[in-house]
Amino acid sequence: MQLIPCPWCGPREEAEFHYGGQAHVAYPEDPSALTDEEWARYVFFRENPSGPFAERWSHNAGCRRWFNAVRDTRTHDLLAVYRVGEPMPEVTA
Amino acid sequence: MNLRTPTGGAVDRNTVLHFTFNGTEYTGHPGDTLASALLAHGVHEIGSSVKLGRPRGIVAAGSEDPTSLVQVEAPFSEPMLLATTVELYDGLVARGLAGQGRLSAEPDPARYDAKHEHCDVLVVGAGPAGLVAALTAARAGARVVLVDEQNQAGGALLGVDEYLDDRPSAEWVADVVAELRSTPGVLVLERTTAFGMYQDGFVLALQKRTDHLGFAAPASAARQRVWRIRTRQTVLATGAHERPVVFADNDRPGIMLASSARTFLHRYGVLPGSRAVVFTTNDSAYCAAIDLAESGVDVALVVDARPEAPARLATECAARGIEVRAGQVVTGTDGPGRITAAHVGDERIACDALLVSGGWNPVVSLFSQARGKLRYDAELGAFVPGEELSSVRVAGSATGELDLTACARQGRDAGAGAARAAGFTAGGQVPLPASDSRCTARSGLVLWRVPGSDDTSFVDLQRDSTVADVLRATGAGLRSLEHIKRYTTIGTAHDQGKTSGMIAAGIVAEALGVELAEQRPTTFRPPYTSVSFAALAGRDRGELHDPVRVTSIHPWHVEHGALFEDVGQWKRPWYYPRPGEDLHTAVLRECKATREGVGMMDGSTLGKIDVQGRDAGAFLDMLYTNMMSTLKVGRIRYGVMCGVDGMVIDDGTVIRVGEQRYLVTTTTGNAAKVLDWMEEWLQTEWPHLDVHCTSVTEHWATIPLVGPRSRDVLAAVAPDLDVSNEAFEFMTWRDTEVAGVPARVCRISFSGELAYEINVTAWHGITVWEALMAAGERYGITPYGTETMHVLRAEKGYPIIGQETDATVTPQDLGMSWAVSKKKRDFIGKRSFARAENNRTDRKQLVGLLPADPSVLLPEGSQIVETDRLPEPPVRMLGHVTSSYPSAALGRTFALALVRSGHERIGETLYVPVDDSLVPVTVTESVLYDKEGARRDG
Amino acid sequence: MTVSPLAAWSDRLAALAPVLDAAEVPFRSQLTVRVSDPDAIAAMGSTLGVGFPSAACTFTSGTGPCGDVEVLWLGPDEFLVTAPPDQQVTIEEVLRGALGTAWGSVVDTSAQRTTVVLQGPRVRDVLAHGCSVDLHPASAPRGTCVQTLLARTGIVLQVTGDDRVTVLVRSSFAGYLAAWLVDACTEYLAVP
Amino acid sequence: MTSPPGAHLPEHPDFLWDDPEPKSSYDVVVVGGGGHGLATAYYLAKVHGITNVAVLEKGWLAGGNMARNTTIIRSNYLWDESSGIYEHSLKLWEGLEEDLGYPILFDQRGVLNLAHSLQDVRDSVRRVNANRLNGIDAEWVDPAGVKEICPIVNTSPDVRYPVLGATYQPRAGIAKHDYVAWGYARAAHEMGVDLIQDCEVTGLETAGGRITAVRTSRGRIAAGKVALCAAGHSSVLAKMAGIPLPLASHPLQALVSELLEPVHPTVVMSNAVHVYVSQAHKGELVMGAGIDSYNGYGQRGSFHIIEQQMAAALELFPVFARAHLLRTWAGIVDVSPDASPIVGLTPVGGLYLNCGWGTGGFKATPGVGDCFAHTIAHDKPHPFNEPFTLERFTTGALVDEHGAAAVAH
Ligand SMILES: Cc1cc2nc3c(=O)[nH]c(=O)nc-3n(C[C@H](O)[C@H](O)[C@H](O)COP(=O)(O)OP(=O)(O)OC[C@H]3O[C@@H](n4cnc5c(N)ncnc54)[C@H](O)[C@@H]3O)c2cc1C
Ligand SMILES: NC(=O)c1ccc[n+]([C@@H]2O[C@H](COP(=O)([O-])OP(=O)(O)OC[C@H]3O[C@@H](n4cnc5c(N)ncnc54)[C@H](O)[C@@H]3O)[C@@H](O)[C@H]2O)c1
Ligand SMILES: Cc1cc2nc3c(=O)[nH]c(=O)nc-3n(C[C@H](O)[C@H](O)[C@H](O)COP(=O)(O)O)c2cc1C
Ligand SMILES: [Zn+2]
Repeated sequence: MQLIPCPWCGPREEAEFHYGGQAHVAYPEDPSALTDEEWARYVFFRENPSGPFAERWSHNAGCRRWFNAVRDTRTHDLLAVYRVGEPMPEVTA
Repeated sequence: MNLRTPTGGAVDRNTVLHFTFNGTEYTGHPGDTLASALLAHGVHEIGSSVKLGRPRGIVAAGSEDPTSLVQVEAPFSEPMLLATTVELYDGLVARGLAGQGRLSAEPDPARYDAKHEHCDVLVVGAGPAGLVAALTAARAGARVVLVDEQNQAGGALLGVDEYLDDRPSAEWVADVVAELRSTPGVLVLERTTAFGMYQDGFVLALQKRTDHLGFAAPASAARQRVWRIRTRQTVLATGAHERPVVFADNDRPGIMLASSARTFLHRYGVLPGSRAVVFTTNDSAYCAAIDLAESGVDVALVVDARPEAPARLATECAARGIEVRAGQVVTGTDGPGRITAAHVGDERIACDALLVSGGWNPVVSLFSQARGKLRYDAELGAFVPGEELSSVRVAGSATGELDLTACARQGRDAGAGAARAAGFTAGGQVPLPASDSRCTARSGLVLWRVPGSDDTSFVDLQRDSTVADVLRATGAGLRSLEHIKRYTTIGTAHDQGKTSGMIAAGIVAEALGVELAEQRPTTFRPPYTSVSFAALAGRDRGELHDPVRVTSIHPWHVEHGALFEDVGQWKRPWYYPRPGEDLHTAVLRECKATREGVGMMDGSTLGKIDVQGRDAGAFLDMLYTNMMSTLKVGRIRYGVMCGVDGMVIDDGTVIRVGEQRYLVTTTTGNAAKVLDWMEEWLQTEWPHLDVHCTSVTEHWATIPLVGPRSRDVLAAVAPDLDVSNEAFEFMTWRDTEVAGVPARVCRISFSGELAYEINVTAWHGITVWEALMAAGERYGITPYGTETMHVLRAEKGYPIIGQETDATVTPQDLGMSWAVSKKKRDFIGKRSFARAENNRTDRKQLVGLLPADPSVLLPEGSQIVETDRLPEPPVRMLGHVTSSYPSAALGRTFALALVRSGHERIGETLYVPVDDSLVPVTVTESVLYDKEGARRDG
Repeated sequence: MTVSPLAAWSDRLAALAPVLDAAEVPFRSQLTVRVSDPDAIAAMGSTLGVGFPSAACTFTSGTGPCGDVEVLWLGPDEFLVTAPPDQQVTIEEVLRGALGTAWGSVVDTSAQRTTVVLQGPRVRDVLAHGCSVDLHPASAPRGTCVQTLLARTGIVLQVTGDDRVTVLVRSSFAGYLAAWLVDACTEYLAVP
Repeated sequence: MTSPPGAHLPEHPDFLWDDPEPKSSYDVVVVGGGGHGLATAYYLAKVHGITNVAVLEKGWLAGGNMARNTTIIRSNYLWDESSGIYEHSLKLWEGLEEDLGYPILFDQRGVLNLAHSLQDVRDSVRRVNANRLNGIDAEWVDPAGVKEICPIVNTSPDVRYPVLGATYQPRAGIAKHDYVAWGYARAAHEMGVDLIQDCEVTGLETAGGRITAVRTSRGRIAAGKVALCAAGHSSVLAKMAGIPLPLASHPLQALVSELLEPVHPTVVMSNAVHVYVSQAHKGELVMGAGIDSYNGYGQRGSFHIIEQQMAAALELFPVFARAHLLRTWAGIVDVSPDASPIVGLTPVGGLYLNCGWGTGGFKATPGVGDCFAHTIAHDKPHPFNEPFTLERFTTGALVDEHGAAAVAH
């Protein structure tokens, strides 16, 4: 059970959170202007790195806020958490 | 045979306990384990081995024992326990196992629970290192938890008769424990094994709370408890396990680790036999030889594999008449079962106990689970912690240190360091105890095996894996220890290789001619010792397994004999059978009553979300396929939601409550998902929108009142409401009072009939329900459940999300192009409609099916084929039946189905394989009842 | 007539004494407020006579025109205002007035959750069987308010005294909560 | 007991495989020495006569998911596309022991998939009907039938989620994962395939839109064709060639009990209560836990998943109460958006992709090995893997097996 530091509530157990996959994937400005390939990219394709990964979590059973985190997918260690809208911080894995 | 010493040991000799083992009755004392009590009677043979059926005895005194597997039969049957860790109680019944346990068919009556605990410093192991660590951290003011798997603190000290600071070590231990227990914020847990070490200071520990009480265990107490410990810092003071040396026929009962024999002597007052041979590679076993000799065992010989015996200890042995032979090894044993002789050189030395020491393996399982790297210590012949971790420290013999004072010093450093790292400045220094111990295992010789018959040289005594197996594995080309583990199964048994793993690695390295330093040990995984399933399930069983959600009206349904359907966590009334009715007759009655008179159901489980803000309309326009911003205040619109992939995910009604306020409903199963979906878009994608969503699902009780007489019933309970069709139009809502309670009434219909949906606060749900029942009595008002609801809507061709849809269905497939806005620039899912696959003409589309024989009910889930004869498989399938019912209104059966090019096939005959026949069906539009919508207004 | 979610449980909860004094406090007025504008928050506080909590995971309480009111921090822009029964309509109006044209929402959620008060020396022990938040007085002093999980249900937990907490639970999960509490007290009841 | 447990376990045929130095070039380099990679190499050699092949494995052979899976084999998937490839695989399983000349303990003890809600029942019946029309042995059994097949399942109606029935595939079953891998490895090695361990692929070289070589921790190896069989690491590898994949790699855990006398004669899986369990030949209960929600390459999961798994197991199997958990572990599974695999060509010439098997690719080992070898040899998909293209995510022609796959393996 990981301890995830919610930017608002502080550290809470993973069971209170919902995972949201890769962070910083913006909804396309104008989907109708995209090719099928580009649209498929948005709908189905996400980064899946082995190493630091900017991802989204929601503190579902707590403050219900979405926030971002950088986590090393090899160790599962959280390297940083930051709020939606904030840039991804520099981290060292 | 009585092998209990006249005095000594920590057992209560004044109390006699009776127990039965393998059918024979024995006695023992409080403080005994099953193993010590058996040894006191000279019983070494416990069970037999899993593959070869060879007798198996007791090798170690603690949880690392590989062989003493028993099935406890009373008070409750439990398989695969170790005699060495089963504490004796009166009435214990057990039997030795042949490698496999047996599960009881009786339900386990015991309670199990879990508890969360938070601390600054967790110390695992209450030997000298752990005790000093815990005390140091406690004195610094940290919240400390100290756990030890044994029933008392002391660790290795429990098995020796040594003195600390010139007093019996037990007194030193007792003092430390007393101070810890009296320090606020310190929790000392005995019989508690830390079995799993996870990230972020999360340690799982299993406490055996009442096992030792046997029949006296109170039923109300949790037998075992899983402690979910969250700590900032951990000190691992888990000690070291002695390891044997492998030689031919090394598996006979009576062959035991030397330190374990010493533990049986000092802790339990039990001798391993009457004539012993000691075989060692290091100094520590000399203490066993000397102590046993002093207790009356005839110690025939100490065989020291080293070229020279340690002078001082050899002299001590000589003084006690013990012969010491250096530079020799034990090469084999004799015995029908239990050992009768040890082979040394050409000699067979008669003995009934052979005590072996091949050195010590630090217990590094938890350190390794914490992702700590291990390093091979060639002097010790073992893997030891090879790096420092930021929140996990290791102290004592778990590091490979074997000297007591040095262990304690490591404990003090680790305790202080941990407290500091957790933000506490160390308090008073804990003085280090001085030991009078004579035997330390350093300066040992690393010896894995004595050459001999490979086939009977056992490496893993529980798995019956031998040196021959190891050599067969290396001979087959295998080099990685992981492969050899899996090929030979060494280390995969109950003990997870605690005593065998290191030796296997050593033998492999020798066979391959590689350095052990280049080998990686096999992976340590939780649990450290085995944990019962029931303990892990804890209280999450039976009615607490998963919350049962009920509505405010639920008690009424129960009282009126409803049967329930599980929908997610909810219990929903399925139908209300009258005496003698089955599902179909009850549902036909409920349907008929509703279509002809009036019926009502509990719709409270529908998800309800209040959406407020200036941009609420624009937001809902993005979420729904149709337009919501143009809805007028006071009106209601049905809406469909898709995922970004264009597949339908939910549907429901949207009420415009005010200029900046909507109330949307969702399906029962998707309530939480839809709210999450909305929040996700709002928070992560469109934070610039002024919209806020609030769940009000459980604030409202919702009662659909359905049927031609619903208007009359409503009029009777809502005197302020003009219920006329003109004043209260379809798809509008009104706030009023129903049965004297503030209510919001919506004119919507999921059945095609005139219908209202009455919403009141949940507190009033049951009152209003009863008022409606009373008011409707003269019209024969009939409560109905989900099944009737499903039939009524199916007759109208309305899909149920999750029944007609399965993540591959678009609104267009459902015939709902009318609900897909052409005007909106974008909404979620829109772009996906333009993909090639979405524009195929042969997509599966929702249609009705009428079996040619109107009495034939198609099973839901049936497949549909084109031909009236089945070709050889694979048969081309056109789709499947999603819903199928007998219909009171249609006077026949009907079905809904998803059918390839279904919309084009209307009028065609298709076939449905049912059992061994093909049922002809006619494809129709999905709406089968009241196509014109004449009944809507009553 | 009104019926509260735990009406059928009152005897079983009462039977948890002396381990726990446990009782439902039904029909409390509850309003979910979403607002982040500081002026609007201040205005809301002053109309209720209770300043809104400024720290995460805390609640405030006080008395004003609507009686004894508590304001619970549920999230960075989310509060739950709780008050004695029958105040919800008034409070909703008052808060709407205070919100004015600022972004936000006020929703009557009185029946969405029910309130259970637990008191007694074992209250932390009992909760620790299912709640992973550290309830040690040093970590969760009086005034703490956390939304978290208790076993398999979500709760809002307010620490209201040394050995006293208030638990808010969704109405449909209330029966589960009660069953869980009764079960968790079994051992403490046997050996008080 | 007449013969001690485990006595019937095979004597391993002696020599398995060598540990050769990699050559500087191969006709085909298979990346990943799990079941799929080994089977692919085997069928390349056996069926297509392509033997200048290397299987490169970054760790010890078959130490990835192949060493970690719960070994459930079945073919009762919903869609025609899936039925095709899984049933092809099951047929190969049925002759595999003989084909490889190696004991694999393939045991057709049947698999039950339990239904706990009315919708489960509809979905199950739908799948059974589809299976039968696809020539797959599938049956719908009622709770009494469940009890008959597996007497220890709690089919009483008063549990939280009662068993309403189950689908049953009699030909389904289990096999001994390690032996399967070793059998393939041994046979591939005999036909001249180089099995190279401790050889991590760190880069893919291309020229003119074609693959030319792999860079590895043991040097550069030129390759005519490269076939990726890296399961959980597929995204990382494909990215080396600039190919994004719609995959997420998640931890998936499993566990075993200690050895027990036989109690569980079949395989039981339940999506709703979330259990899947069988009793292996030696006697341990083998159980799969749920997937961890987050992406992870750590080969470890979270313990609450195991606890939930135990609670669910006891709901269905009260007799397991005092069985003991002996060991837990995790693998890295590559989950695709539609719970179906991706097998076929890539935009890079000579580079082939086999991934996305997620939580259920063990059963596909022979089938996909055969089809993938065909794809590589002919530079054209085998009909059975033709539907499983990467392009389907663009066209929308998904093969959504969430219903049939879900937690189910
Ligand atoms: C706990 C668990 C339970 C499961 N249960 C079942 C089940 O019951 N039934 C079922 O059908 N399926 C099951 N599966 C899924 C199944 O195990 C996988 O789908 C299947 O094993 C994947 O194919 P593989 O054997 O080739 O994968 P793997 O054995 O994972 O092989 C991939 C190999 O690629 C190697 N590799 C990765 N990157 C590189 C690189 N850069 N260079 C060189 N080598 C590399 C890896 O080390 C690994 O050995 C389960 C999986 C898990 C984890
Ligand atoms: N004679 C020798 O050569 C020799 C060899 C080894 C050790 N020793 C002596 O042993 C002592 C070592 O002291 P120490 O404190 O390092 O170790 P210890 O062996 O005294 O104590 C370790 C304790 O940890 C417990 N433990 C281990 N794993 C556990 C787990 N996962 N959960 C709960 N409890 C667990 C054990 O039950 C034991 O009580 C010293 O006195 C040392 O001299 C002597
Ligand atoms: C079907 C199956 C059965 C297993 N049985 C056992 C077992 O009886 N004892 C054991 O210790 N491990 C058993 N394992 C687990 C392995 O020891 C090991 O944990 C697994 O291969 C993953 O490797 P790792 O834990 O070394 O990372 C089994 C694994 C599988 C897949
Ligand atoms: Zn939070």
